[in-house]
Amino acid sequence: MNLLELLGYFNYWVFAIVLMVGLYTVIAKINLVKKLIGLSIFQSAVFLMYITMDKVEGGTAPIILKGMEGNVFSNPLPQVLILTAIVVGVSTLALGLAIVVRIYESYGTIEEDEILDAD
Amino acid sequence: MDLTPHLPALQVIVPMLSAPLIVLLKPRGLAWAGATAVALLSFAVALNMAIAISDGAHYRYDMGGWAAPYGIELSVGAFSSLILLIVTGAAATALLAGRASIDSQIEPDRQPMFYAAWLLALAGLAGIAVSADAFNIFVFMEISSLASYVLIAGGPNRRALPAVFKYLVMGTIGATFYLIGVGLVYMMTGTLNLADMEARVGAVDDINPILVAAGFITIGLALKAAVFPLHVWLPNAYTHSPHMVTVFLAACATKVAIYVLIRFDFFVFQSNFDWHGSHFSSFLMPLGLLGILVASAVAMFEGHIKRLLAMSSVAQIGYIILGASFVTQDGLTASAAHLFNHALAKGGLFLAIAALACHYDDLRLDRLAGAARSMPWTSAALAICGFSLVGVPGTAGFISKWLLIDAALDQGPFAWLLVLIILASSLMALAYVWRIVETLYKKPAVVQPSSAGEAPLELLLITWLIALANIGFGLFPQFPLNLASAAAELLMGHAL
Amino acid sequence: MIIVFALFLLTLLVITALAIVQTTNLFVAVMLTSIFSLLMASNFFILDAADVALTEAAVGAGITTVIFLAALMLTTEHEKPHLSRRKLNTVVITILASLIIYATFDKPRLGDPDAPVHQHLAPWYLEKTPEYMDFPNVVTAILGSFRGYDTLGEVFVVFAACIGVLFILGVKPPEGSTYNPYRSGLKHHLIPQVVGRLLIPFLVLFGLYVQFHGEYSPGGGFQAGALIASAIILYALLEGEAAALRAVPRSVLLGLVIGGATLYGGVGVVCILMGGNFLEYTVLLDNPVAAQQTGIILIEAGVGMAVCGALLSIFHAFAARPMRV
Amino acid sequence: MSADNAIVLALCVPLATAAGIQVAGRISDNLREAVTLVGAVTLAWVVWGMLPALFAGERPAVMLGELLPGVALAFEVEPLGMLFAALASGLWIINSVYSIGYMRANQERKQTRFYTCFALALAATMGIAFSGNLITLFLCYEILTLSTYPLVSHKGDEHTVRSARVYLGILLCTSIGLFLPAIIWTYHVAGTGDFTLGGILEGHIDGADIGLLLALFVFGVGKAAVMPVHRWLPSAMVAPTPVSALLHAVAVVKAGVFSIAKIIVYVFGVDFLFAAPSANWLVFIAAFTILAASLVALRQQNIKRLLAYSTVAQLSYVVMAAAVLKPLAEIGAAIHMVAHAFGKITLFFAAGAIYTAAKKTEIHQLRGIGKRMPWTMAAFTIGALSMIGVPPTAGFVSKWYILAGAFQADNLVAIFTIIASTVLNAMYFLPIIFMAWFAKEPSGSKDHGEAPLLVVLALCLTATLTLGFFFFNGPVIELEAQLFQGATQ
Repeated sequence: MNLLELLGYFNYWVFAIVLMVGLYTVIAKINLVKKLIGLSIFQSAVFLMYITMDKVEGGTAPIILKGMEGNVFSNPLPQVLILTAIVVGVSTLALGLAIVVRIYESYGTIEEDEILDAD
Repeated sequence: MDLTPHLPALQVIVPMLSAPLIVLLKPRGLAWAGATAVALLSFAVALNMAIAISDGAHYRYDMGGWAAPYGIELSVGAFSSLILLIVTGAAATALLAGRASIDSQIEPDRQPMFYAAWLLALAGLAGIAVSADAFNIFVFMEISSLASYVLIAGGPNRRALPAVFKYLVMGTIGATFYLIGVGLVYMMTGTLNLADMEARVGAVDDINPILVAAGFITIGLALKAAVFPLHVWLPNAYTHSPHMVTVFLAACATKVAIYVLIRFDFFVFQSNFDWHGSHFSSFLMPLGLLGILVASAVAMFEGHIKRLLAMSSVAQIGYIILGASFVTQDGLTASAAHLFNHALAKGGLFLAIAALACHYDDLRLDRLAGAARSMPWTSAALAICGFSLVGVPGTAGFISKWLLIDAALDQGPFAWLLVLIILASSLMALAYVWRIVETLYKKPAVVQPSSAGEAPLELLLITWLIALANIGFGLFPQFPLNLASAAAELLMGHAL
Repeated sequence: MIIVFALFLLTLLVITALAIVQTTNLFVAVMLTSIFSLLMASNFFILDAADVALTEAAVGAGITTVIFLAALMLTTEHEKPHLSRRKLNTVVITILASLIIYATFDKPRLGDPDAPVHQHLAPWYLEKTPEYMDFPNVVTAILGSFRGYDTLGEVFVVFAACIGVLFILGVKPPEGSTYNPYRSGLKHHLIPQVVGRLLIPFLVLFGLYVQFHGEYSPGGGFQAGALIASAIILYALLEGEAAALRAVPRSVLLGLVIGGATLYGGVGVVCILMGGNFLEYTVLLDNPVAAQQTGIILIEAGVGMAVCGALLSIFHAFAARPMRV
Repeated sequence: MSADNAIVLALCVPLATAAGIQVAGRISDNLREAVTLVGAVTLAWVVWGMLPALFAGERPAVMLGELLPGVALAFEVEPLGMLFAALASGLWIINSVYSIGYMRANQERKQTRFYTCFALALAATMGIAFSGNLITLFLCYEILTLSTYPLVSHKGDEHTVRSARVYLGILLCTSIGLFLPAIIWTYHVAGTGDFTLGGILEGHIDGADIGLLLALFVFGVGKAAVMPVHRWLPSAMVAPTPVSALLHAVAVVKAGVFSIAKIIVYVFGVDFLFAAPSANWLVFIAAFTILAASLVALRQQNIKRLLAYSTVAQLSYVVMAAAVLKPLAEIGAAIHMVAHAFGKITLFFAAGAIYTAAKKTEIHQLRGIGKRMPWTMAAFTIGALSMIGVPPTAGFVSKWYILAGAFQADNLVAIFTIIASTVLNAMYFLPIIFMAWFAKEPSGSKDHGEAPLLVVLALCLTATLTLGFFFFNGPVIELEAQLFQGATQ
């Protein structure tokens, strides 16, 4: 197993671990802001997975300047998808935080258990 | 110029592009009128396509003129057309009926944004239904989700906020799971177009990532579709959202997720793997059955009328999942028909509740006692839709229940158990619907309505229209049924 | 060498993620999230995803952090420590993680040129972009044209978030809260003032460059929108909310969002009217290549406007919210 | 007027009457009652007008539309249904006369709703009678259940609502839980649910499944009140007496036994079922119901409850007769539907008349009442004798046929049951008659005379019919014999 191969798996493992760290934060933490932080980590992990698969050995970013036509380029498609996904992520986050702000204003807390007790 | 070939695109872009313009319509009532007009137009588009499709047409559309799989393809067949009818119909109906209700729950200066979000939700759901591209489905899923979070957050009670937060978190997890699954499939096949995936997935040697992908996609979409036991976000979200939003979303939001779930599974996985059919049913059938039983049982003891019906939605989703999990033509027909019929019944019920809410602030069941005396028309419509939910003959609900039991009878040695569970839950549905009807009609009033008389006329008319549709489609179900069986044929055609 | 660096970065990424979970100070957590995003961006860069790296840095590390901090100012910084009784979660999550790791062994090796992803669609895009669009950045070509419909959807996601935040924060704040429109901790601090003022013009300039040079180098509407939004947010931090709103009023921001989204959609509709499919730019001009370029420039402008306006609207919606006393 | 159109008309007349009552009810009470009477007479005219066609051997049919492929809404008139429809529509006229007198005298509330629901129930009854297949039967069956609920819960107090809930609960639960799966099962195996002489199930189902399917049908049709699904019938007695009289002595309960008879004759096929050992249990359960219900009736103190349990027993006569599975017994079943209808409606009318005039509801209160209400009690006596089966009343004719059928089949259980139950019937009816006529009225009791004229008129009419049927039953037998002309020859 050469180093690049190891790195290949390592990328996926980091993806899996970060994904689960994110998911754990979302499920197990009761602070709403912390949940959202977890959510953004969770989504970032997916970005890593997609970007990992775009890499080609010896490739460069898919920008075909004059005279480079013969070169090897990495796959542009996952990059496009993730560009979209990043923006989706920040949009969700903004909406979530707006809700958290309103929750704090109405309940005076952003801890889930205290909110449940209040109703 | 002839717009017919552009219909699939127009279905999405008309409501979507109208949304920003709606925000600008500040004067009172104008935003409502604009949004309603757009929603009706969408419904007309959907109806137009549905009629052509029941005559055997199939719409395909290359976005940007780029042929699939390089560009994004839209594809509208029988199944998507059925979903589009439900989505646009629910959106248009709720808007038409809901002006007074929305006025009473959303402040005037926030209304343009509310209506814009409404149209975005419509566009997102329609976008999911027409799309034939796995990633594009994700994008539109997010549009519809974000817009629905906004709509639900408009609920007047502060409890709407934790409810919508929960929905947001679980919805995002679901969507992300779906994204992971799509990524894995893409990794192994190199494509995002569903038809192309179907063609290429069979050639994949290393099956593990595909297996994991199927798991992620199924779980992610099950979360979005509120399949038991992943439904925990649903009851509160439906209970505390503005009444008209409940009408809209209860009728169609989860169904679109089910649509994607069924479509993805049948198109991409079933056709390629012999074992996938049994995996699919052995995973989803228990969930469907459990959902039917548990949610119905919980609904019987719910005290809040909206929560009660929300729990009943979870049970009804169980029926749809159950039908699909048979992996037969009959089962899928039953599922598709139930998608439609349940939307009719639940939409009608929530409309009637919105009408009740015009005079009753507190929608706990015991507070609604005797409401039939001051609101006889509303109560009668509610009873009709309730019976449709139970599956009383002569209503739309009966048709799908018939089909479902008929399909279940083919399920080998355990058929009787399936039938027993379906019947048991029908009886439970009868119990909770009857509880509502009896409370409205026979119990002495506890609270006096805030003002006497019926709900606003337009709301009442639309509610009755839906109630009559429940009867109409119970007696003459050919149109939805044709679409449903064509949809099942399409899905099973892929599975063969 | 770069591989060792990558391993180092990834390890750091995991450590940061764990640290975020551990800390009970939300301010610290948000700062760590920002670092996490930066590490992620560096990683993306190593993996040849320059456009994504730029976006992650601008959006993930920049805008997200600002919004988080704005929300923290309105709520609370401290997470209540609680005993996690949810042992089950840990178990479930460990099982899930090992499942995914198990599945990775069948995945194509990193950088394997024979992997299906590199065989099917990508070669076509790499081959056809010079032919159809005649500019170097394939990412922009896919984003703007081949999958332009996705990007339109994405603009509307941002739009939905924008009106959503405005809608949700549009209710009257509760009694007993105060709002100081001139609150700004940085106005009287010399060093941030000097550095910040120096930075702003460059940020805007860089944003504009990214916007209009997206076809040639990494970048495009999203990145530009995010960069310009950051510049204005920086200005707001330095000079105060009110000053920033004076410079770019709310109505202008909303106009940007609506205008941007409508511009994008409008281009698509014009394509239909001129006899093509939705977003089929080729029909816009006689020369298909020039038509593609024009279409992409136009929709990128729409994206830039919409993203910039939306992010700023969101920021202002938070910043204008009175703090609780 | 063709007989095909007459079917549609028979369904529409009660519906139109219901609508007319709603409108007329807003104008004046007299107009409303006139509409009811006109509707009832029109319906009877339409239904009875079909008789000649039936005697000529025609089978008028009409199809409204297809619900699902192979599952259609269709109506077809055949002898059993014709008899039931003619009976129900004819008695509706008399019952309307009675209702007007009763409801006015007792100053009941919400009379418009009462008459409307009554007309709706009749529409559903016509639908059941003329249904051409299982699904149509089921549809009308459920409509009948739902439209009678407001009638049962008419009084609206808590006790009534609770009883009405039992009524609706049992009927809906059994129909959805048992009847519906039986229907779907039938369609599933046979591919059709059309009522066909000789049955449709032969060759599609065998062994224990036959018995199981029969059980689903028999207990699913809760309206037939075969024990243990009989509880709704005593509960339904909280309704006003005209409802008990027409619906719970004629329309609803007969709809139940009619459905069972029709299913046995047209779905299973008499010969097919006779050859199936797993279907034998039906005679036993019916016999048990007859005896048990009669024993329970012995201990009742309330007149209407006694009549209810008597109805339970008499219904099982029909079921048992049908289950004997011999032509004579099937004809006996059909005749018993008529005979019991005449007798029981008379009894209920009398009970209602007593309540109206004297506000008496319990049996022990009836001492000496014969002298104050001679017409009423004379009718009551005729009805009771018919229940027992004493000539010259209608009850004798039907028992004769059933007994003959039982001998034809050598069915000892049925023979024994008929004899034993006749004794039991005598035991609970004769003391009442004796008490009413010959016992001395307790001192200090309220002075009262007969019930209002319309009420007495109605009950005298039905009593006359009870007597008359003993002498003029030929056409009925001729009509029902058509059922077996093909099968037995």
